[in-house]
Amino acid sequence: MRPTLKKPERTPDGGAERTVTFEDRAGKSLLRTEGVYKQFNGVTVLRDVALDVRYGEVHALMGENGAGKSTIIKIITGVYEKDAGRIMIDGEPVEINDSHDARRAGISVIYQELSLVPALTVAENIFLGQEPGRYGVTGRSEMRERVSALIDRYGFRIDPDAVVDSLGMSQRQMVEILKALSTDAKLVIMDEPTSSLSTAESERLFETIDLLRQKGVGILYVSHRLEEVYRLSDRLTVMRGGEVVGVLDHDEIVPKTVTTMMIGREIRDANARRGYKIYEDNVLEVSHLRYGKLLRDVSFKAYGGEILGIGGLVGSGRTELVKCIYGALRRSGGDVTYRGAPVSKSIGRNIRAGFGFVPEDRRVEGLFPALSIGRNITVASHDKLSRVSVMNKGAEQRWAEEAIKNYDIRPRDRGYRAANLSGGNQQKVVLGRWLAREPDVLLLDEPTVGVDVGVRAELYEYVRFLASRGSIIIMVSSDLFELTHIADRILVMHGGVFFEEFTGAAATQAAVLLAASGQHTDEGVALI
Amino acid sequence: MSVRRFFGGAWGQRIVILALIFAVMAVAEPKFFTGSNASSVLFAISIYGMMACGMLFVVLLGGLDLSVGSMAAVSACIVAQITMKSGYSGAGLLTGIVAAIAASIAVGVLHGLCVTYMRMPSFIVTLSTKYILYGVAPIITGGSFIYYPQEMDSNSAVNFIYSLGNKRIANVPMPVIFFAAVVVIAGFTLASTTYGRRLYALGGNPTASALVGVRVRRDTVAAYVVSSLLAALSGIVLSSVNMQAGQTLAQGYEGSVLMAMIVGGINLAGGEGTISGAVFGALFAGLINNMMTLLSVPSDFQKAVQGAIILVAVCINAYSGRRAGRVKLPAAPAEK
Amino acid sequence: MKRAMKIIATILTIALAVSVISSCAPKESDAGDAPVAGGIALSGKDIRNDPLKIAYITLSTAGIGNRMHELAYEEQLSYYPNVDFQFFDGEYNPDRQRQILNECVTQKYDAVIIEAMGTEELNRAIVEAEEAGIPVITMNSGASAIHTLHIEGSDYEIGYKAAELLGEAINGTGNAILLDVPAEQKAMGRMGTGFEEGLAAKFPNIKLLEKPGIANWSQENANTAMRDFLTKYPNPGDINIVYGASDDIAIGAIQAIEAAGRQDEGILVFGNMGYPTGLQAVKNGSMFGTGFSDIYLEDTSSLTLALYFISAGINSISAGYTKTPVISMYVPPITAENIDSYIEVSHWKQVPGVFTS
Amino acid sequence: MKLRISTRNVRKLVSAGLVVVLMLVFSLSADSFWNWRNMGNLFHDAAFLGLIALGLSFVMTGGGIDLSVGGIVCVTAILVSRFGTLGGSSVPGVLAALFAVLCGGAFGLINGVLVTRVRLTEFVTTLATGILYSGLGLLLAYRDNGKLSGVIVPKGIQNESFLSLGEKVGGTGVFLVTYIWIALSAAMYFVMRRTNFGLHTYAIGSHSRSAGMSGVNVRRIKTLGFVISGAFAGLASAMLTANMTAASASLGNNGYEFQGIAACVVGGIALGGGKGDPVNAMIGAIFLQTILNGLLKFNIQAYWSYVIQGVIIIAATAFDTLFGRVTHMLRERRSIAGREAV
Repeated sequence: MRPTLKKPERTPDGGAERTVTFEDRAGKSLLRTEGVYKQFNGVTVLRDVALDVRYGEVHALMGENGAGKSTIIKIITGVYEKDAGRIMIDGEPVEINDSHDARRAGISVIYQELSLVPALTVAENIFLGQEPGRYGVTGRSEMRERVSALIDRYGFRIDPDAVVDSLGMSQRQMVEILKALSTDAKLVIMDEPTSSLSTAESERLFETIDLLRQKGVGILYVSHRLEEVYRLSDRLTVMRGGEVVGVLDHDEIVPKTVTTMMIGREIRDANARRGYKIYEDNVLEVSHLRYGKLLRDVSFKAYGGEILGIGGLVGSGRTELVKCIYGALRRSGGDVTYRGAPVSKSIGRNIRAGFGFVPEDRRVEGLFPALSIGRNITVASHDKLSRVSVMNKGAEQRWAEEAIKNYDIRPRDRGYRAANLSGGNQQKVVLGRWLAREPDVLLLDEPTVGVDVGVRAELYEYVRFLASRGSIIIMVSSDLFELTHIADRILVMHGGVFFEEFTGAAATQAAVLLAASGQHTDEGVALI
Repeated sequence: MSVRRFFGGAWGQRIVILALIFAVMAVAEPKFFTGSNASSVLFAISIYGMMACGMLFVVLLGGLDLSVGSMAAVSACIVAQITMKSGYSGAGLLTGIVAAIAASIAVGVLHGLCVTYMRMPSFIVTLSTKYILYGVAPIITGGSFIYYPQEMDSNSAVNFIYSLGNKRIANVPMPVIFFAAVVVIAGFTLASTTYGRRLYALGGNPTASALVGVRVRRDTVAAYVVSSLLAALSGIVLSSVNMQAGQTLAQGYEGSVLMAMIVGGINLAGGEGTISGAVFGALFAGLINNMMTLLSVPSDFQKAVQGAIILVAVCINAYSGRRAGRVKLPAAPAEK
Repeated sequence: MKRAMKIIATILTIALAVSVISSCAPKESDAGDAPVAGGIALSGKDIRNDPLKIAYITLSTAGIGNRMHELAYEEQLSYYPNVDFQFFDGEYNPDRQRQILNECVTQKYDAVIIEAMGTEELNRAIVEAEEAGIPVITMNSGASAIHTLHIEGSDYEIGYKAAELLGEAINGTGNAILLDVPAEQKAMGRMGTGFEEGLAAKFPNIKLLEKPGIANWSQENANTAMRDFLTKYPNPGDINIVYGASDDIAIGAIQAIEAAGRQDEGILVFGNMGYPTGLQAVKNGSMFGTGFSDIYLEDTSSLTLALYFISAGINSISAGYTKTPVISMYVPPITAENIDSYIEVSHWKQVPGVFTS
Repeated sequence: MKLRISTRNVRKLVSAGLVVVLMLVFSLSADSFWNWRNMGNLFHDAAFLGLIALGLSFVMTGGGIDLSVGGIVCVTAILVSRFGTLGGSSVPGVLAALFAVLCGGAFGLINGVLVTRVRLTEFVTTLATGILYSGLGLLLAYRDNGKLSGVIVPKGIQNESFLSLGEKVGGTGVFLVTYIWIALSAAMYFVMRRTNFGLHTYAIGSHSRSAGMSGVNVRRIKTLGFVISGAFAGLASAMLTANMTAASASLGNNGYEFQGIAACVVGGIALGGGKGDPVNAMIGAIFLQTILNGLLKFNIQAYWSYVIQGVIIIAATAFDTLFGRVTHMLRERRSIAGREAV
C-alpha cells in the first residue's frame, strides 16, 4: 500500500517554497539512539549503542568492517528490529519497524547500490510512488516545478528531464538525495557514498553536503576515508566491536587517535607467521600494468611461499589489478609473466597453468546457486576429473567429499543445493573449489567479507598451508587485521600506483590505513 | 532419503502422475496396458522426443529454439531433393544427408552467434529463422512435396530410406530406436561429460562460469548447433516414416516440444533440467493423447484438455520448486 | 525540449493519415459497362487480346494438389498468353484469404477463383469483389453470399459414396472408423460428415466406433491415432472399414495396420482426393479405394467458365443473381476395377517426380 | 534551446522512416500500391494486428510477455458471435463489442492472477493459457448450448448492427476499426506517457526491484497490464468477427501472438521492458502489414514472403540491440573514463 504521507506544510506565500526548511532548528537534537542492543543467532552485534545527530550537522560514523556500523543504520531505517533501546526524533521516542515508518519520521538512506529506475527521468524517479496530480494523471508541470524548486534551493546542477540512465554516479547520488529531500527528510544517511566516485564527482558531492548542512538538514556520513571525514564532519562517532568507542569534535579528529580508537590496543597476534620459506623460482612479475585511468603504473613481484597482501581503499583498483592478472579483464598496457613466461589472456589456460581466483562478490561471481555443493566445488577442476572429456564420477565424488571434509563445509552433504547455504559456507565452497586444486598462484579478493570470526580463522589456516607448500598467494583485503597479521608483505595502492610497501614489524594497522589514504606515517600529524 | 523428500523431488512427482494415469486407464480402458500400446505411444513421441532432447541444450542456457519444426522440414527436403536428383542412388542419399547436417549446423551457428555476439533474444531470432526456413523448404523442392517412390525392390537407397522410418528390429520401430539412441547419447553428454557440466554451470550463472574458465560463447553456439542438428535428424526420420518431404513436415512440432519441456519440470529460465525430465515430459504428453484417443474424447475437446493439463503441470512445478526450498531463478529467460 | 519531440511524432502520425485521405482517387466504378436492359451483348473484354488478370487463392500452396493446379492452368493458358495467372497462398487462414481477396479487387483482377476456407468468413470480401465487377468462382467449400459460381467436387457426396461402397463391401454389418479433418476445419471439409450420414442412412447396423479429427491432416498423426484404435479394438473383425478424410490420412492408417501386423484381416481403408500416393495405394491393393477429385478437370472448367464470364462481362451483380449457381462435379470413387483408367486420366503422370510406377 | 532528440524518439523516427521508405519502394514498383483503396485495406488489416500489438505493448514495456492473445482472440470471437445473436434478438453492436472487451479483459485477468498471485513464470503460463483459451474456442465453436450443433457449419451472425462494426465509415472508405485503432493508440500513448500507471509500468520494466522499493504496487500494475492486453485482444477479435461476419474456430492457429510480439519488437519495444510505447507498437504493426501488403503486389511465390518477413524481423531486432548497445556503450565509456583511482 502506498505510504500515506502528511502533506508538506504549505508555506503562506504558496509559491515554489513548498517543503519546510530547518534552518531555524540548526544545532537542536535531531536523532538520538540510546542503549540499543542487537543479537544475531547468539552473537551480540550491538551493545548499548548511543548516537546523536543534530540538525544542520554532518555527523560521521567510522569503524572497521564488522564494527556494527551497517547494523545500527539498518535499525534506524527500519530494516532490522532492535532487541532493546530507544530511538528519538526531535526528542520524542519513535517506533520504526519498516522503511515507511523511517520515511515518515524524516529519515532517508542512500546505499551504495542506489534504488533508482534507470529508464525514468530525474523528476519521475524523485516522485515515483507519490506522484502529484489528480485522477491518476501525473501532474508533470507541478512535478517539474517542485523539483526545480528543490534544485534551486539546494543549488544542485541537474536537469529534471534527464534520464537517469545517462547520468554519472555522483549525479545519480544527487537524485537519490533529492528524492530524500522531496519527502521532507530531516536526516540523510549516506553509506560509503564516494566509493565509486571520481575525485571530481566527490568534490561535487561535498559541495552538495555543505548546502544541505546550511539548510539545516542532518547528515549521518558513514565512510572509511579519514581525509573525507576530517574535511566534512562536525562530529565523528567511532565504533568497534559493536560498541561506540567515542565521539570526537571536528578539531579532535587526528589520524593517530582515530585509528587507535578504531583498532584498539595494537594486539600482536601470537600466531602471526614468522620465518617463511621463499621459493625464488615460483615468481609472478607484474611490470608497468595499466588499466584505463584506474591503474596507472603498477609493478611488483610475488614469490612462492609468501602471502602478499594488497591494501588500499575501496575503488583504488585492487579488484581490477587481480582480474587483469587472472585474464578476466583486458589490460590497457604493461605485461604479466609467471616463471618468466607471459601469462595468457584466456582464463581457462591460466587455470590449467595453476592459477586460481576467489572473486569478491560471492553471489554473482562465485557461486552456482542451482547446483549442488559437490558440483560447485568440482566446476573448476573438470580437467583433473575427466579423461577425453568424460567425467570420472568416482574421482569427482571423492574430490568433492575431500574438499567438504578438509574445509569443513556444513552440511556435509554433496548433493545439498548451494543456494541454501549460509554466507560463510558459501565462501568456503568457493574457496574450497580452488584450494582443492592446490593452485601455484592463488588470487583472493576480500576472501573473508561477511564471514564470522570462527570461519575466518579456518580460511587463514588453509591459505597459510597452501603458501607453505610453495604457492604464490595474492590477497586483496580491506580488513586491516587480516593484512597486518596474515599477509607477510603488504603493498598499499593509492592513486593508481603502489603507494607504499610494508614488511614485518613496520606493518601496523595504523600505517596501512594511513597509506591507503595516501599518507606516509612519518609525515607528521596534520592531514591535508 | 526420507519419503517426503522423495515425493517432493522430481522423480517422486513423476511416479505419482504415472500412477494416476495407470489407475484411470486400468478402470476405463484396460487395453492401455498392452505391449503394442506402449510401442505405439513410444512411436508417437519419438520424433518430437528427439527434438526435445536437442532443444533442452538451449533451454538449459535460458534460451529457446522455435525453429526446430521448420529445420526438420528443410533437412528432409534437402535429403529428398538431392536423392531424387541423383536418381535415388546411394551416393545421392549420402550427399543429401551430409548436406542436411551441414545446413543444420550452419543454422545452429547463426543462432548461436546472434544470441552471443549480437546479444539478441533467442525467442525472436529463432522465430525469424522459423519463417525463413518455412519459406526455404519449397525453394529447395522447387514446389511443394517430393514423394519417395513406393516400390522397394529395385533400389537400395529407397530401401534404406524406407527402413529408417518403418523397419522394426525385434518388433521395435526404428524411430523409437533412434529416439532411445538420442536419449542415451544426449543423457550421457549432459550427465557425464565436461561439456554437460559446463552447460549446467553456464545456465545457472554465466558470469561465474567465465571466471572458472568456461568459454561462454563457444559452448553457447555448440548448444544451438545440437538443437538444430537433432531437429534435422528427426526431420529425416519423419520424412522416411511418411516417405515424403515437404514444407509442412513437422509443422508446429516446436509447440509439442515446449509442452514436453514444461510438463517435464524443466525451468525455462535456464540452469535446471535433465534429459529424463524432457523424456518424461514427452512420454506424459504422448500418454495423455493416447488416453484421450482410447477414451474417445471428442477432438474439439482435446485442445482444451491439453491446455488445462499443461497449466496444472506448470503449477505443480512452480509449487514443488518453492516447497523444496529451491531458489526460484529470475523469471525472464536469463539472456538479459 | 520534450515538447518539440512530441510535436514531431504527432505530426508524423497525422501526415501518414492525411496522405491516405489526400491521395483520394475517384471511387472505382466497376470495370464493365452498365448492363444493357433487355438485350444481351458481349459487354466484357476480348479474352484473346486484352491483357487479363486471373487470381487463384488456394487453401494452402503447401499441398501436392498445388502442383496439379500449376500443371492444369499452365496447359490451358498456353492458348491465352495475354492472361496473367497468379497463385496466392491462403495458409489455411480465412483472415489471410480475406486480405488477398481485397488485394485482388485493388489490383483490378478480372476473375478470382478461390478455395474458400469457411462458408461464412469470406462473404463480405466476396460481395465487395462482385460489386467491383469481378466474377468470383468458389471451389469445393463455397460461401453463403451470392456470387457468380460455385463448383463443388463435393466432399460431402464422395464421403457419402464411400460409405455406400464400404458398406456393401462388408455386406452391411461390422464396425467403422472415421479419421476426419482437423477439428477446427470441420466446417470446411465435409467428407467426414458425408461418410457419417451415408453410413447412418444406408447401413444402420454398421457401428461408427470412432471419429477423431486428425491435426494438420498429417500422416503421422493418423498413424498414431490408428495405432491407438488397433490397441483398443485388438481382435480381428473389431474394425472392418476405415475412412480417411485424405489420402495421407488413409495411408497413415494403413501404415499403422501393417505395423500392428493386422494387414491380412481385410480391413478396408478408403482415402480421398485421389492424389498420387492414394492412387498408387489403390493400385498396389493396400487401399480399398479413394475419391478421385479430378483437379485437372476442375481447374480447366473453372478457367473456361472464368474466361466466359470475363468475355460476357457477367457476374452475380450484373446478371442480377438471386442465388449462387452451383455445379457439382462428379467425384468418381476409385476402386481396384477402375484404378488403371483413372491413373491415365488423372494427368498426375505429367507432374514431374511424382508418379514413377 | 538545443534540439536534443531523446533516444526513444529517435528510435520511433527511424522505424517510421523505414515505413515511409518501404511505402515509397512499393508505390514506385507496383502501380496498385499507392491508391486510395489499397491504403484503406492496408490500414484496415494493420488495425487488427495493431490492436493486439497495442495491448501487448503494455505487458512488454512492463518487462513481461503474453503468448495467450492468439487464444483470447479465438475464444472471444466465438463468445461474441453467440452473444451477438443471444436468443435470436440482435444485441446492439456496440454492446457486443463491449462484451468482447470484457471477455478479453477477464481472460487477461486470469493470466495476471496466475502470474502475480500464484507467482508462475509469465512465458510458460501464457503459453499454457493460450492453448487453453483456443481450445475453449474450438470447443464452443461447434457446440450450440451444450450439444454438438447439428449443422456443422458455424452460423453466420444475423445481427446487422454488430456486422456494421466491420464496415467502412461513411464516404471516407476507411474502416471503422482503423479509426478506433488510431484513436486508441493516441489515447494509450497518453496513458503511457502521462499517467502514473504508465510511469509505474515503465518503472517495473526498467528495474522492478527499485520500483517496488519506491512504493510502486508491482503486483497490481502487472495484473492490469495483462487485463489491458486481454481487453485489446478481445476488441480486435470482435472487430475481426464483425468484418468476417462469422466466428471461425481456426483463428487460434494463426499465430496472432507471435505476429503481435514481432510488431512490437520491430516497432522498437524492447523484449526486456522499460522501452517503447503504443506509438512504437502502431508503427511496428504498419511496418509488418506494409510488407505483407506490398509483397502481394508482385508475382512472387508465396514462400518468398515468408523468407522476406523472417529476414526483416531479424534485421530490425539486430538493429535494435545494436542501437541499444551503442548508446549504452557511449554512456558507460563516459562514466568509466571519468573514474580515476582513489
